[in-house]
Amino acid sequence: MSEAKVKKTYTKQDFTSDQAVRWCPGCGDYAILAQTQKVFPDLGVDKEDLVFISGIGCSSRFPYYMDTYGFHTIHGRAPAIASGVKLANPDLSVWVVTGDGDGLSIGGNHTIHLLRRNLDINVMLFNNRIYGLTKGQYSPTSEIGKVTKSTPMGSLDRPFNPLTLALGAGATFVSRTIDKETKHLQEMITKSHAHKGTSFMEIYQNCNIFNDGAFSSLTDKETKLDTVLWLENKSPMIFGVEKNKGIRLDGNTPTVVEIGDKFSVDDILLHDESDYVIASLLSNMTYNDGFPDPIGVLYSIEDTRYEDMMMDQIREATKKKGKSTIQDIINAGDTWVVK
Amino acid sequence: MSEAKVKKTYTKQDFTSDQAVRWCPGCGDYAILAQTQKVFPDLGVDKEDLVFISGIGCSSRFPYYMDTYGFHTIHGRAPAIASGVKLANPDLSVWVVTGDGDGLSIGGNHTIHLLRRNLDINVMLFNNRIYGLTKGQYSPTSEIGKVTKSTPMGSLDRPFNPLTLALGAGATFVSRTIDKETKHLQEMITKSHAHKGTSFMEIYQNCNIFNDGAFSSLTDKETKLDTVLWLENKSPMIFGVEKNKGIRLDGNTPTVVEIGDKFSVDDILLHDESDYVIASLLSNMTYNDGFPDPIGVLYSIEDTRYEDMMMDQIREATKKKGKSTIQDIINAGDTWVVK
Amino acid sequence: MSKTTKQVDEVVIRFAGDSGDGMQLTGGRFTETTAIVGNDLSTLPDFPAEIRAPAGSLAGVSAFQIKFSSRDIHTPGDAPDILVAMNPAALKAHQKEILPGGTIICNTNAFTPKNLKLAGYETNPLEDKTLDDHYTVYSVEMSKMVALACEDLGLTPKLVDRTKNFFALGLLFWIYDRPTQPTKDWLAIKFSKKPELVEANVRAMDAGYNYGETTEIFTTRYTVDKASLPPGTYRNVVGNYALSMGLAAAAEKSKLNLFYGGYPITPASDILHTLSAWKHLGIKTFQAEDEIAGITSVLGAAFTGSLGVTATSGPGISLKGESMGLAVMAELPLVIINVQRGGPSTGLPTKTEQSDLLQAMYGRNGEAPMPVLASSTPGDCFYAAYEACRIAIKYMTPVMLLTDGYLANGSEPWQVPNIDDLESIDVKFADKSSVVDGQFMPYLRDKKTLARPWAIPGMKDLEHRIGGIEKEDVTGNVNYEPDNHHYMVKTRAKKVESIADELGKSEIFGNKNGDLLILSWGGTRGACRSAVEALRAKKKKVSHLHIRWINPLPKDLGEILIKFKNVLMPEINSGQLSKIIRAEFLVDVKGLNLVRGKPISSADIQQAANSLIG
Amino acid sequence: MSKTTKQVDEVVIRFAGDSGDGMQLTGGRFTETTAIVGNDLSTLPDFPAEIRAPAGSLAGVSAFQIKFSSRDIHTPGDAPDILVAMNPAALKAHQKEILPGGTIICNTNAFTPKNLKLAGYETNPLEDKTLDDHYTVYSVEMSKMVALACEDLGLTPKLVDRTKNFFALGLLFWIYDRPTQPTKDWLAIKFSKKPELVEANVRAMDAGYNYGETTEIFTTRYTVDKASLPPGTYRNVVGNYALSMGLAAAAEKSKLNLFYGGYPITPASDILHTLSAWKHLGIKTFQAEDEIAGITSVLGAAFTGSLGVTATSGPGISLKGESMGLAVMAELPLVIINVQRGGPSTGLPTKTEQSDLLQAMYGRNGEAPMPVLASSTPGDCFYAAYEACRIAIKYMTPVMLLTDGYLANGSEPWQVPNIDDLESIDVKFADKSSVVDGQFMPYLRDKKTLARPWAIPGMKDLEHRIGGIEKEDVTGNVNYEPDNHHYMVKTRAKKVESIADELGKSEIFGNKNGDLLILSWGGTRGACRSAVEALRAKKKKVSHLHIRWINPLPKDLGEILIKFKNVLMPEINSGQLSKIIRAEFLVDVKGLNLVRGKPISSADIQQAANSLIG
Ligand SMILES: Cc1ncc(C[n+]2csc(CCOP(=O)(O)OP(=O)(O)O)c2C)c(N)n1
Ligand SMILES: Cc1ncc(C[n+]2csc(CCOP(=O)(O)OP(=O)(O)O)c2C)c(N)n1
Ligand code: SF4
Ligand code: SF4
Ligand SMILES: [Mg+2]
Ligand SMILES: [Mg+2]
Repeated sequence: MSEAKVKKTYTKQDFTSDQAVRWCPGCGDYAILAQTQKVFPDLGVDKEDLVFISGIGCSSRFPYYMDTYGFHTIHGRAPAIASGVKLANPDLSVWVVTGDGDGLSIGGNHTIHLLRRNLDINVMLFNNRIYGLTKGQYSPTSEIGKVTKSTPMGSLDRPFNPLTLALGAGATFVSRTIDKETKHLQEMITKSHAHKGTSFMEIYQNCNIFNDGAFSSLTDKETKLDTVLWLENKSPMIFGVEKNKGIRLDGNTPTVVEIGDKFSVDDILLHDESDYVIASLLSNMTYNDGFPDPIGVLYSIEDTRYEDMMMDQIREATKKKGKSTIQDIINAGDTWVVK
Repeated sequence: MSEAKVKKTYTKQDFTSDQAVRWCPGCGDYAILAQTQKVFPDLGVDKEDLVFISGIGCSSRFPYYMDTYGFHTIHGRAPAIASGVKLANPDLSVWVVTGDGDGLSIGGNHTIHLLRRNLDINVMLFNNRIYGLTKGQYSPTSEIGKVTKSTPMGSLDRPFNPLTLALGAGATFVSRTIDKETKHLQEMITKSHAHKGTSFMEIYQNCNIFNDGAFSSLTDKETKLDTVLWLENKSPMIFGVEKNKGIRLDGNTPTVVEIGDKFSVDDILLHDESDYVIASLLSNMTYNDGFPDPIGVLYSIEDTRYEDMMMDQIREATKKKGKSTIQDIINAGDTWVVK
Repeated sequence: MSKTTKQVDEVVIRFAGDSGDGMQLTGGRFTETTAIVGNDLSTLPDFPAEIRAPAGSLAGVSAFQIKFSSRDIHTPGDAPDILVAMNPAALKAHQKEILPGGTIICNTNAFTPKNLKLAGYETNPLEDKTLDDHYTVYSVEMSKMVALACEDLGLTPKLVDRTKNFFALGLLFWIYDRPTQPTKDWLAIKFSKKPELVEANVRAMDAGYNYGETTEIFTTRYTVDKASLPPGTYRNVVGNYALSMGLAAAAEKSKLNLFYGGYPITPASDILHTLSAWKHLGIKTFQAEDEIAGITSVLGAAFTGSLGVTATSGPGISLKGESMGLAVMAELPLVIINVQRGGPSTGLPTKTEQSDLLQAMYGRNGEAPMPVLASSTPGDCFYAAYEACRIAIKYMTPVMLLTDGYLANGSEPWQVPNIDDLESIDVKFADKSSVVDGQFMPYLRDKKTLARPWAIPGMKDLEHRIGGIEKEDVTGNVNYEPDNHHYMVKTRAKKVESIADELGKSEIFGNKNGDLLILSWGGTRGACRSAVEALRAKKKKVSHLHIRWINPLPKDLGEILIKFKNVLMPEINSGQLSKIIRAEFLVDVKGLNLVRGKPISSADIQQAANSLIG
Repeated sequence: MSKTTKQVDEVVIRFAGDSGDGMQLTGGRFTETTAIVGNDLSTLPDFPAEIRAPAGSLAGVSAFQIKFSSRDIHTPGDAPDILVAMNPAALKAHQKEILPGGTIICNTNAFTPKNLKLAGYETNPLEDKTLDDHYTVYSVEMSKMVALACEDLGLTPKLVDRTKNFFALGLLFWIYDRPTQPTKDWLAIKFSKKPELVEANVRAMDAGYNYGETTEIFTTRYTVDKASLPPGTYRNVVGNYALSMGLAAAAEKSKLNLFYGGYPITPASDILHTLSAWKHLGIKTFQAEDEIAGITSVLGAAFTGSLGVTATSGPGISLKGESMGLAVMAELPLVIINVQRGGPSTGLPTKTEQSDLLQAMYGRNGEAPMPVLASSTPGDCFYAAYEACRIAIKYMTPVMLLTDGYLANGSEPWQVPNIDDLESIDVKFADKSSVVDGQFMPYLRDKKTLARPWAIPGMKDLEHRIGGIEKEDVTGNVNYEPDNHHYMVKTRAKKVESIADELGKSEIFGNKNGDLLILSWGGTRGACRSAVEALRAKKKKVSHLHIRWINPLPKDLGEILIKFKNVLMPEINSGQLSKIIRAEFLVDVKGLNLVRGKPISSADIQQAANSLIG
């Protein structure tokens, strides 16, 4: 909270609570928890200044396992609760942990409103494209036609693309990572933390019980080089086993081209984290056959933050009207005396 | 409902209910109502097959004034209620009337979920950038710094851009019009109706009591030619009093250029309603100084509709399992007889 | 012509006109002036539900009633002595409530054929003499008069016509012998940037005043002596404003930051508006995307050590139920204000009602008890809000405060409190004493209050996790054990019940036994008190007991009830609190249940009382 | 060695093991077989709250209890006669509930040091003899046995070990003399694509059966005669499934389309799952984005002429309050199902409770009365759902149906109804008779039921608008008049009250007067009936009355209550229905309130009864 505090040196153990972890064996959530606990000592935040807020879902159990302040709340409302935490004390480092159901189905509205307000809160959305906790119904990110308990003949809803939605809501930081990519996961956590404003991080997470292998093409050794587009700011969008495929703009239309005779590296689109159009066309490659899945920071810009401006107004008002008390307000107005 | 019905010829009067209209004199809602009533006779829909669903707000009073089926419901839920109407009877022509508060604040989630599901429902969002009915608080589309009853020192939230949000949610039809542009309004209503899938129409609407003149630069004779970009599919994006300004892509970045020495009409970007990137960069010109406000159809594509697939599944299931009754299900399973 | 002056004890005036006629403002000015003059008073605004219904329509009529007196009064009055009707619709809507013998003052110029038709009059009531048998009717050409008064100001006729309410105000000032100067001062500030409007309104007001003075129409003036209120400094106060001050006072006394999160809704919005103007007190307000985000943001702030408050009404309260359940489980201090309005559903958004009481008690899944209290007058909203905060903090619990549309918008003279005199609110945040074996124990309760320790982010070594799943006592860990659950359910209930210990004895107005006890809660207090005063004046053995705390109920209520032969409870609902009291004490509480979107009148109560005890 | 066979009337078995051990499936198979054998039965699954807690942990224990009998039984039993514990955690969690003298069968192979530690045992209870004083303990090496049986199948050891529940099942089949063939048939279908799994499970089951037959350990077999149920065709049915069938039956009989909108939540989700598999019946299911969209989509469908149904639990019900208010105002038929679970807040999601009754009654803003009924057994869920639909349609009103986690997941033999025999549901959509002066009158009520006419989009000349603002009687136009509001509030209440007229007389079990009347509602019916049977067998003057309709209450309830010296009401809450009855009839209903996340036992009730009437 205060500048004067001496920053402690922590280890992973310091962020591990005494609670037994209760996910299914093999669940992708374990990896995310481990990477979080591993990278947190490096963030330079005192442990008592960290707050994890979650909704309801398997993923939302997360706060119990972090030895920080935590609040496992109700379904879908974590972004709003976290907003209250941050506004009450802007010095805290506030993290929201949510799932594709929690954050995009029942909680979709709070998520998009948080993004537009741009409070400095870090959102980790565990996307397993399924409702885990309620035992396997399809979610708003499930691909169309998905057969689940509630859709025996296949789901009918066109899925949300969380990154596209976040961009549409005015997010200032939009990224994606994968449970199994431990190093990258750590990097994205670090970047989320560094970003001033709401950071939205989608984490592809395997639910090995109800949606096993949803992201296997992105994590299997044999396929992943062809299916993942690793994003690096200012670098050309190249991928493929032989690093010979790239994204090229044909007019405004992105296409996958082979680097070789017809196109050279110079024809390949450079990633630019500050470019909305690029972010938006990247995000749209998801669910889009023929395109790799972009992983990394899609978008990152600086913009005004709600809590800063709120504190500014309070300061300004206090300066203008002078430090007053409620007694002044009570006494104000037309008064008269009865003797 | 059924094909066999003889289509009637209607006049505006047929769509005018017997209820006294109760908006403030001068409210932009009047114009929208009038154009709707005017254009409806041309849609070729029997009046009993029309349903208007609204939430709560000044705008949401709309159904009372249309002599069709109507339901003035609760705040923010119109898209969900309308979904139930459409799913119960896919043959109806279903219209949602909502406001910037109703549809984007409390009802934001239902709006985006409707858009992704792509039911064939027409959404008319009256955007006056204010809460009218509750007497003048800022709304999610109010520009930052707006001084209102609840924000005496100015609002702090970065506004939603309704069109960007709709695109982010996966909308298949995204358009914008203005209360005062009667012909264009009619045209947009007609196009919304023609679109198969959810059509999202933002209508700039003047609230002359609490946010008067919010769109005056777009409607005042002196300025509007310079501030409005009228969209025509496949046509270059040209605007300005002298029709000498245009939108050009500099790399992926849209810029406003003057047509003349440096640039010719051929340099100007052609609008393409089926191009997501164009729609998305157009939508982002709103709230963006230096750019005109795009008015017209930004985006229009065909995609699967929830209700069609639902009916298909029912047909398929009935075909596969044969027409059965609940008695068959009751009798199924291991049974035994007690004598 | 000579004018006589009559002294009266009590006057009820109702201003009624089109929404555009400025009736609320007129009423407000009359109220402020009356307050300054030193009468006791009580007011009741009555807004139309439409923002601005078509001019001249019945739906667009806006009214404001004020009762003022030389005595201590409790209600804004039942039937008005005098009705000011600015147009036919206003006359039509309100005429039937004036008692025979009452006075009507109309702006004749507004009685045009069009307006008459809009109001549904076939003939002009000012001309067809239908009113004259029952009322004294004054037809005054107000519009014409202000046009003349402002002729040379160069304002548009439309602007000039807007001043006619000040004409009416001036006339009423003359009739009731009140000074115009305070309103002139107020106008000067209000329109400081538009001096021509100041001038026009002042001229209109003076014209009205002089009209009374000089014409021969009005022959009698009335004076109402100062009320003998307890000594002190007074101001006029509106309920929602008083409530906001109460919240701010609680924040200041507890040294907590006040965090208000909410979503606009009539008639609660003014609390948000008021608090958002007090940034210089360090108050944070957050207009959320909906009521759920309103209360949950507040819950987040409470978790972080703020005094969290949210206010709403009707449908908004229904939306907050789930989150209140979480607050009960998390045992965090939180104040939820319900400014009740007519229901169900959207109902009657601008009207008053008391029909959310059972919802306040039971509108959550599971056994989720919450303290509930209700304020009884506009000024009492201050104290009720303060008390709600104090209890929330002391017992670490969400508290529901019920007010209603009538209290929220009504006003009364209010003795200005010194906040030093308010009961102190001591916040003791958690410390090492709640740490056992290196672990902070978030549910290690205070023995007496059963409050759990409040440790907030930023506090070293008190890191902990809470949530909405049932938790183990002491450790707060997730726990599904049957016995633990039973124990926690009982403990949460006991915590709320234990508040009764500090509430002291109930104050009965009248004898401690008798033929009839009239019970009130919330805004019906005044009407009940007035009725009991009137009944006792007629030597009836009637007493009055007002119930401020609904959960827990006063400990001595059971003993009190059995001392009376009959118990009557007027409520603006179908008998909600009486249901609870019947269940608790098995006493046959009779209800007087009028659900008409407005306060129950003292006359109704007297009648019901008489028919019970004959 | 010779085996003896003992005939018994009634047996209670509990299967307990790790979540991964397949206890629900084992219990389900035992239940089906027992049903086929012709016993009466009742079951109670007990799921862990975690999806899959760490193997071997206490949090991960899953259990299934079945009681079966040659007599008519009402509950799944209190304490089990025999516990099958597949690992130490299962033993630890359930051992204390077995009555002294009971039997425990353990899978010895799972009693490894690691598992013992996870369960919190310091020493192995199978070895330290601590159990032997009180119970007959059988240590069976199930894992080893199945490994041997399946040796030559070429399956992985892990897969083979998974069959050990079938070993246990086979053993129990032997002990209670039940056929294995139905399960063999079932396995053949279930794993038709994996014949090796069929073979493995069959071998495991046979091994268990033979183990009982051949080893010298088990010396006694038990037989339980067929129950003498009323003649008819029976099947076993689980509550949520029965409920779904009831809904579908109502749709078919009313010739309406069934539209189900909802959001998944335990323990209500299975209703969504079940209905979504019945597309061939024309049923439409919609998994909405949240509970609010769930109920509002249903409201839209009801406006459009469908039979609209939504189901949820706990927090989900809290979210639906506002929309229920709109349904009350719009007077549209709608069925809202609350499968109650432990609260408040997230509470105990997989446990049962009856604590949402007062919320069902009052959890909405304003006066928003709704009919409320509760089903009493798994099979009764069918009839309760049917009745809820019938009343909703007949009276044009939302109806709340309460079930609970125990009813939803529990099962019992169920006499297969013929849907022709069900009371008919006649839908009369609106027609020209509700048109006055060319305008359809949406609130022109039926004189008897007070139902308003149902005109749906697509019907010519019946176009109309409705909404949540108070409306004028007959026309349905927006109306803010005080008297109209009062009238409408009363009319909506009267409509619900009038349902009582068709409910007939209450059926008292036992004498019509006496020392004690035990009242039940919902899932406590069975335990109350068992308790009363037991008490009456001891010549106590005790009777039982079950209350199916909570709003309105039976018309004759008041007369019945006063005929008894004492009234006792067991509820899995803090006394919710007893509060309502106390308020209504001023009768001193005593509560037995155990809020432990599980059914109240007949023994608890007998004890409470004895302490009341000595
Ligand atoms: C108000 C409410 N509605 C529904 C539920 C039931 N519920 C709990 S978690 C969940 C969805 C979980 O999906 P997701 O957010 O994707 O999390 P996951 O379990 O997949 O990590 C649902 C429907 C609830 N607890 N509360
Ligand atoms: C649940 C609920 N919350 C709040 C309100 C109060 N309310 C009614 S309309 C409205 C906002 C209106 O704004 P908008 O949707 O932009 O409509 P407009 O009046 O501007 O047309 C609010 C906050 C309500 N009726 N119900
Ligand atoms: S159900 Fe899926 S998401 Fe949940 S804990 Fe198990 S594997 Fe993980
Ligand atoms: S308040 Fe504004 S939006 Fe509402 S009716 Fe009046 S002018 Fe129109
Ligand atoms: Mg998920
Ligand atoms: Mg608006």
